[in-house]
Amino acid sequence: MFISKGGRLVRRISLSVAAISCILLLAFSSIVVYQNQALSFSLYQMLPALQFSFFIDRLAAFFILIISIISLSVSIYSIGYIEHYSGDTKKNSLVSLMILFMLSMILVVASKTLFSFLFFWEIMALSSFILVMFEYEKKETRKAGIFYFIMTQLSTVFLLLAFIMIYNATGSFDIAKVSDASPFVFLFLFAGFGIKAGIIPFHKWLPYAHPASPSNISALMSGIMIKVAIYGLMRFVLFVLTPELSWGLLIFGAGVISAIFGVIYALKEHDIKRLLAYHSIENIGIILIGFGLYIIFSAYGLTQLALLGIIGALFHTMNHALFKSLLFLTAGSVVNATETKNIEEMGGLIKSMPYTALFFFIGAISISALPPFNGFVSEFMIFQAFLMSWSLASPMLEVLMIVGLTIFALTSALAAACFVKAFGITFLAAPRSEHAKHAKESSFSMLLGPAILAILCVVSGVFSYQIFSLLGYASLVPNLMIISIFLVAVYAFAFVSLRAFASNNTRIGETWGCGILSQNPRMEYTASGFSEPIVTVFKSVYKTKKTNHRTFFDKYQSIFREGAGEIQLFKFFEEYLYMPVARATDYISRRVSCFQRKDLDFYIACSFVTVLVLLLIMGWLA
Amino acid sequence: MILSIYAIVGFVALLLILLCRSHRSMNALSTVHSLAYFTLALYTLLYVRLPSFYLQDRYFFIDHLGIYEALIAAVLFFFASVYSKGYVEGLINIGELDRGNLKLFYVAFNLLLISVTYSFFSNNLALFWIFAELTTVFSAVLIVTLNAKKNIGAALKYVFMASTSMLFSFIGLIFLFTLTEHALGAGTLNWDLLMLNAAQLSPTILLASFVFIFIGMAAKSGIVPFHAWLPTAYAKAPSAISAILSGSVSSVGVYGIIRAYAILHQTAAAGRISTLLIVFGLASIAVAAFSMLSQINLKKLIAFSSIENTGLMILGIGLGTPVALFWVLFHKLAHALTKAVLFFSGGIMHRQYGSMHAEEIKDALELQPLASWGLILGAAAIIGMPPFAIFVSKLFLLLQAAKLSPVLLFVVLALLLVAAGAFAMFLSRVFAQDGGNNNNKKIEKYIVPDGMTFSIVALIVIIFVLGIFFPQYLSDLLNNIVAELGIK
Amino acid sequence: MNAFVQYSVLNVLFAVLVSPLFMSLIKKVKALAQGRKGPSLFQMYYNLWKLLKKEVIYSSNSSWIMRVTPYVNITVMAVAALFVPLILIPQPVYGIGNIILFLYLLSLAKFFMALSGLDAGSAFGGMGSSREMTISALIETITIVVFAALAFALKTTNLHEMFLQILESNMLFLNPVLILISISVFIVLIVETARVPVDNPETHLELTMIHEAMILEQSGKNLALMEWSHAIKQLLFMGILINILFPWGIAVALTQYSIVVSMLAFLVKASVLAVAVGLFESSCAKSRLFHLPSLFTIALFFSVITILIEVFA
Amino acid sequence: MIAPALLDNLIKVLINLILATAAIIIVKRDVLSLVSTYSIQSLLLVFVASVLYMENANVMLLYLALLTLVSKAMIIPHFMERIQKKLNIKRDVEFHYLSPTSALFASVFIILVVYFFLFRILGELSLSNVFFLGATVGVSLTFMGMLIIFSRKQTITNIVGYLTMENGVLLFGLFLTELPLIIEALIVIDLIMLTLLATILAFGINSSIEEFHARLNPFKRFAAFKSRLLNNEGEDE
Repeated sequence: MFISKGGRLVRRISLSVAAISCILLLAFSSIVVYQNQALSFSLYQMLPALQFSFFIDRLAAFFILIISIISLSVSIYSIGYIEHYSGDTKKNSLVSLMILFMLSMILVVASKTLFSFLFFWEIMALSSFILVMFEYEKKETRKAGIFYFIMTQLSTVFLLLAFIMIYNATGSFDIAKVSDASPFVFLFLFAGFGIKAGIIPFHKWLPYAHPASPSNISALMSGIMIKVAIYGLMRFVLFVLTPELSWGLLIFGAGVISAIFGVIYALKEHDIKRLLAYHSIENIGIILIGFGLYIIFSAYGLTQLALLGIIGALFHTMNHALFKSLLFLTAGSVVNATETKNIEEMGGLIKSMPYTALFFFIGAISISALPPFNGFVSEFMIFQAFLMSWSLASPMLEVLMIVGLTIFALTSALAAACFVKAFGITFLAAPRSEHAKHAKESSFSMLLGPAILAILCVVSGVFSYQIFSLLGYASLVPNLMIISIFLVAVYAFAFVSLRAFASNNTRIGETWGCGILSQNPRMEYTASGFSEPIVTVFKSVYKTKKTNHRTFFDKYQSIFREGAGEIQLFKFFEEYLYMPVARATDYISRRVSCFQRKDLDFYIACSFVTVLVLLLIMGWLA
Repeated sequence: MILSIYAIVGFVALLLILLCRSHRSMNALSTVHSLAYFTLALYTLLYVRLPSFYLQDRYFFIDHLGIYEALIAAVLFFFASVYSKGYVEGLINIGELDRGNLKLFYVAFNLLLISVTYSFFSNNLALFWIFAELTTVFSAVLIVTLNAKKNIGAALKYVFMASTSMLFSFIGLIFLFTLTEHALGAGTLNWDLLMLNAAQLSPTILLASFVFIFIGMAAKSGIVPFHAWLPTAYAKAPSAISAILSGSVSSVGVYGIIRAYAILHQTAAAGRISTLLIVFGLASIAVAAFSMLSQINLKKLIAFSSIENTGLMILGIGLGTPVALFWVLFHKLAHALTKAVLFFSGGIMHRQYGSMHAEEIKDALELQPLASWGLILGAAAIIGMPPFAIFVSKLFLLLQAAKLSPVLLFVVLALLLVAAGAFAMFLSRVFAQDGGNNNNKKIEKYIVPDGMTFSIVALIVIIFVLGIFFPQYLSDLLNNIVAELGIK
Repeated sequence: MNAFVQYSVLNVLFAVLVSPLFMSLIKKVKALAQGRKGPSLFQMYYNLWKLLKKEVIYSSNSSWIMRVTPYVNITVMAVAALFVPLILIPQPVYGIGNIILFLYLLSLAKFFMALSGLDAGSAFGGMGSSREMTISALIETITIVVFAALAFALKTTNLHEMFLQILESNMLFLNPVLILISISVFIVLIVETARVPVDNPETHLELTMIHEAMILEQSGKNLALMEWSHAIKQLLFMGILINILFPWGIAVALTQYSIVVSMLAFLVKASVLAVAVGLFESSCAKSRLFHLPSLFTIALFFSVITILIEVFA
Repeated sequence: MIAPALLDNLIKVLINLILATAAIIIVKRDVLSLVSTYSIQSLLLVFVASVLYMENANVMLLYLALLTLVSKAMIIPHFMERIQKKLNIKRDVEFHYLSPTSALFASVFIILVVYFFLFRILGELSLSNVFFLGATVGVSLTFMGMLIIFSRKQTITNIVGYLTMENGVLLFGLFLTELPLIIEALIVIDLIMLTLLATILAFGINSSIEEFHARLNPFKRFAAFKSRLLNNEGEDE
C-alpha cells in the first residue's frame, strides 16, 4: 500500500488496491459487528513490554467499518482528485501518505495495548500533519498546519499523561480494566481525545486545518480521524475506567457547548470548507451528548435510555462520517471547479455540476437531520432519550436535561438553516462569479466516491429500522421505510394526479425583479445577507461590533455623501483562551532567548554565580 | 591488546594523513579509520570478555558502557567522514575553507575520534578528564578551520566555558582522590575501585566531589546554565562537525555524569544527587525549549534541541532506576543518530543557500527534496514521533518520571510540547517560503554528492529500524551496562 | 394493518380536503373584525382550482429544486397528517405519531421551501428564506421543548398515545399543565402558519413578508400545491391544539357512526379555534423581526414552567 | 632540617603572596605587567611545592615544582608576551560587572564562602591548619581567576584569568594530595595546549583570518609548539 514513485497508472493501481482492501476490511468488520464476537491477535513484539497486538471487538469493528467505508470512497474519489495537483512526486507522496494515514487510523482502533495505540496515534498525527501542510506554499496553510500540529501534540501530551497513569496503576500496557483510577486519568483522557475531536474550547484547529488541507484529506480527517478520538474516549471510559455520573455530566456539557457553538460559528462562515469544519464540531458535540446521556442514564440504572444514548451516539458517529465525508468530497469538487472556497463567488452550480449538486444535497439533508435520511435517525434517538428522561430520579438533572434538550433542538434547527444557506448559495440561482460560470462537472471517479456515500446515507436512513433489527436493537427507531413508502406513494400520487387533472403548460421566464429586466448576480441574496438575521439574534455570542462612518454634504446631516460600515466579529476563544497562552509563551521565549545574545563574560559570570550557589548549598546541606 | 590496536590504527591513520596530499585520500583515510574503530568495537563487544583492564595501574579498561559509547562515536564519525567528502569539497569551492587548512581539519578530525574513544576507555577519572579536555581542544580547532571571524569567537566561547568549568571538575577529582586516600589508605581515581569501595566513602565529600565533577561535565555537555557556548559553536561548525559535537563530544559529558553517578548511587548521597540532576535537567529542557521557539537559525534550533535532549538524559539519570538508565542509554544512541540526520540535512541547506537563516531558505522542497525530507523526518523523530527510535526512549523515560511524580511528568511533557512546536513552526515557515515571482537570479541548485545522500538516507533508515525493531542483543547490552553501573 | 390503512386514508383525506376551509374562515373573521365583508368560506377552494388550471412559469435561473418543492411539500404534509389524528385515534404502529418525526417531517418541507426561495435568484426569495430559517430555527426549538413538556406531562413521546391519555383521563379543562402547554402550542401555531404578529399573510411585495416572499416565484399548480400544503400544516397544528385542550368527540374505534360524529365535532372545534386565531390576529400588529424572539420566549417560558411543575411536583 | 613550624610560617607567607598576586591581577590594567604578575604567581607556586617537599620529602613534589617552573613560569608567559607584542595591546581598561574595588571585596567574600564550604565538607578529614588554609586559598584562587575572566574585556586578560584558575587548582592539589606523576604531567601538558589554543584564538580575534590560520595551522608554518604537542598526543595513546 505504499508507493512513492511512478506515474498516473501506479497511483491508480495503488488507490484501487487501497479501495479493494477497504472492501475486504468492510466485509470483515461487518461480520464482526454482526456476529458480536471479539477476536484478538498479536502481530509483533518489540520488547517484552512493547507489543503490537490487536483486538477487535464489536466497538472496534464498528469503527473499522466506518473507516473502511470512508476510506473506500475517498480512495476512489482521490483517483480523480489528485490529478489536479502538479508534479508526480507530489501526487505520489499524497497518495502514499494518505494510505498511511488510513492504515494508521485502522490500527489505532484495533490496538490492544496502550503502546501500539499511542504509536499509531502518533503516526496518524504525523501523517495527517504532513497532509494538512500539503499545500504548504500558502500562508494560511502554514498557520493552519502549525496550529494543528500544536493542538495535536497537546492532545498527545494529555493522552500520554493518562496512559502513563494507567500504566502505573496496572503495571502493564494492556488496555484493560483499571480498578481505581484517579479522576485525573479521566480528565487527561478527556482533554486528549477532546482536542483531537475538536470539542470546544479545544476546537480551534479544526476550522483552520480543514480548509487548508486537500479536500480528500479533509474528508478523511473530519469523517474519520476525529471519530478515532471518539473511539478512544469510548474505549477508555467504558472499558478501562469505570464511568461516574460526574464524568457523564462533563461529557454531556462539553457536547452541548460544542454542538451549539459549532453551529453558531458555522452560520457566519462563507468559506465552504470552514463551514463544514464548524459543523464537524457541532456533530462531535452531538455524539458526545449521546455518550454523556449514556453515562448519566447508566448511573441511574435506566438501561433502555442509556442504550438509546449510546446507540444514538455510535450511529451518529457513522452517519456523520458518511455525510461529512460526502460533503467534503463534493465541496472539494466544487472548490476545484470554481477555484474558490468562498461561497459568495459560487452559485448556479446545480446546472453545471448536477451530480455533484445532488450528492451535496443528499449530504445537506442528512446533516440537517431531516427524515428519512440517516442523520435524522441518530438525532432522533438522542432526542428520544432526552424526551424520555422524565424517569430520572434527580430533579436537578431533569432540569439539566431540559436545558440540554433546548440547546440540542436549537442546534439541529440552526444546522438546517445553515445548510439551506450552504446549498442554496453555492448551487442555486445564477452564478455569482466568472469562475462559477465556467465550472465543469467532475470526472467519473470524483462522482463515484461521493455516490457511494450518498447511497449509504439514504440506505442507512431509510432502512435503519431493518438494520437495527438485524443487530438486535429493533425497538429504538421508527420504521422509516414505511414512512418513505408513504412519501413516495403520495408524491407519485400527487404528481400523477396533477399531471392528469391540472394544466401542464409551463413557460420559462426571467426571475421577477420588481420590474427591472435582466437580473444580474449582484442582485441575488448573499450568504452574509442570508445569515444576517441569525447573526443579529445571536449577537451576544458572536460579540459582533458594528461600526459605520458617514459623511454628509450639509451640516444638518441630511444629504448623504458617502459612508462605510463594517461588522467585526470578535473571536472569543482566540482572544481569551488561545492568544494569552500564545503571548505568554512568546514572552517567555523572547526573554529566554535574550540570554543567547549576551557575550562570553556574561556566561562566565553566570557559571561563576551558579558554582558559588552550588557551593553554598552544599556547605549548608553538609 | 585491543587498546593497542586502537592506538596503532589511530597513529597509522594520523601518520598517513600527515603524509598524503589530496583531499580524497585524507577523507578515505578518515573513513577507514572510523570504520576500523567500528569494527574493533564490534569485535570487542562480541569476542572480548568485558570488562577488561589495561596497563599495570589499570588506567584503561573496556566495559560495556565504554564500548557502547565508542561504538556510537565510531558510527557517527563514519557517517560524518562519508558526508565530509562532498561537504568539505563544497566548503573549499566556495572559499569557506582554505585548501591549506585541509590537513589540519582532517588531523583534528581523527584526533578528535581518538580522544573521544579513549575518554570512553579511561578507567582513571583523571585520565578521562584529560581526554575530555583534549576533545575540547580538537573540536575548537575544527571549528576555527573555517574562514570566518565569527568562528573564532565561537571557539573561544567554547574553550573558555568548557575549560573553566572543567577545572572545577578537577577540583572534584582531587576531592575524590583525597577521600580515597583517607578512607582506603592509598588514593585512587580508578573507577572500578571507586565503585567497589563507594560504600566506605564519606557521602558528604562524595557529594561535594560529584557536584564539582558535575559542573565540568555539565559545561561539556551543554547543560543550562553552562550551555551558552553550545548553540554558537554548533551553528558555526561545519555541519559534519556539528553532528559529531552533538552526538559524541557532548556525549562525553553525559558519559562522565553517568560514571560519577554510578559511584554516588552506591552511597547514601544518591537522593540528593537525583534532585540536583533533575533540577538541572529540567532547567535545560525548559530553557532550550523556549529558546527554540523564537529561533530563526536552523542550526541553532537543532543545537538547542541537543540541549533539550541532554536535559532529558540528565533527568533520566537523576531518576536513578535501572529502567530509566536503560532508556537514557538508548536515548543517547537514538539522539546521536537523529541529530546527525538533522545536521547533515541542515548542511545541505547551508550549501544551497549559504545561510541558515529562516528567511533565506526558499523553495526548499523543490531545490533540495532530500534535505527537506531529512529535516522533516529528522524533526519528527527528534520530537519523539513514532516510528522513530526516540519515541520509545522518550515514552519510557516519561513513564519513569511519572513514577517519581506526576507533576514532573506534566512539566516535562509541556516543555517537550513547546520544543515540538518550535520545530513545527520553524520548518513550516521555512518550507512555506517560495522564491516569489520576482527572483531574477534563479537560485542555482546545489547538486548533493552521493556521500552526503548516503549518510542521510542510511541514518534515517537506521533510526526508523531502531524505532520499530529492538534487537535482543542491544537490550542485553544495555542491561549489562546498567548492571555494571550498579544501578539497582 | 387494515385498520391502519383505513385510518391513514381517512385522516389524510380529511386533512387535505378540509384544510382550505379554515384558511378562508380565518380570513373571513379578520375581515369581519375590520368591518369588511370578507371572502366566501370556500374562497380558497376557488383559488386552488383556478391556480391548478394556470400555466407554470419557471425562472430561467431555477433548477429541479423549484420543480420538486411543491410536490415535496404536499407529500410531506399529507404524510404528516398521519401523525395528527383528527377524527380517529388509532393504535400507534411503526413509530408513526412520534413527535420528533413529525416535527422533522415538517422541517423537511421547510428545507425544500427555503431552497426554492433561493433557487430563482430573486432577492425577495432569498430574504424570505433567510427569515424563514431564522424564525424556524427558533420556533422549532421551542416546539420541541413544548412537546417535551407534553411528553413529561403525559409520559409518552407519541402523539397518538398522548391524545388517548387526555381523552381517557377526565380532566376536562382542569389540568393546569395542559392549559399552560396549550398557550405555547397556540404561539407555535401562529408562528408556524405565518400569521401576525410574526408574518403578515396579506402583504405582497412588502419587506415584512416572510412566507409569501419565499413562494413568490411559484406559480400555477405549483403555487396551488404550496398554498394547499400551507393550509394542511395549519390544520395539523390546530388539530394538535384541539386534541390537547378538548379531544372529546374524536373517535377511538372505526365505526361509521363515530367517524361522522367525530368529523362534525372536529369541524366545530376547529371553527372555534379558527375564529380565535382570527380575532387574535386582528388584535395584534405585525412586530419587527428582531422583536420576535421575545414572543417565542413566552412560549418557551410556559413550557419550561410546565416541565418544572412536572419535575418538582 | 628546618623546623616544621618555620616551614608552616613560610608556607603561610607564600600563600599570602599568592593571594596578593591574584589581587594585583584583578586590579591591574597594564597587560604586560599582568603577564609578569602571573609568572611571579607561578614562581610562588613552585616555591610552595619546594617547601612542601622539604616538609614531606616526597620526590613527586619536586618533579611537580620543576614541571610548573618550566611550563608556567617560563613557556607560557614567554609565548603570551610574544603574542601580546604582535597584537600590540598594551592596556585592558574595561571592567565588566565588577569594578576593581568591588572585585576585591567579592574576592574576600569568595574566600569566606570557600572557607565555610571546605570547613563543612572536609571537616571529617581533620587536616592540619596550614593545609586547610592552602586548600581554601587554592579554591578561592580558582574562583578569583573566574572573576577575572568575566570582569575583563580583553581575551588576553581572560587567558591570564584562566591561568590563575589553573594555579588555584594546582595549589589546591598541592595541599590536599598528590596525584600520580604521569597524570600530573599529562594534565599540565593538557593545560598548556589549552592555553596555547586560547592564546592563538585571542590572536585571531584581533588579527586577520589569514594571519590567524597561519599561526593556528602547524602544517602551513612551523608553529613549533603546536606540532610538538600534537606528536606528544600520539604517544599518549
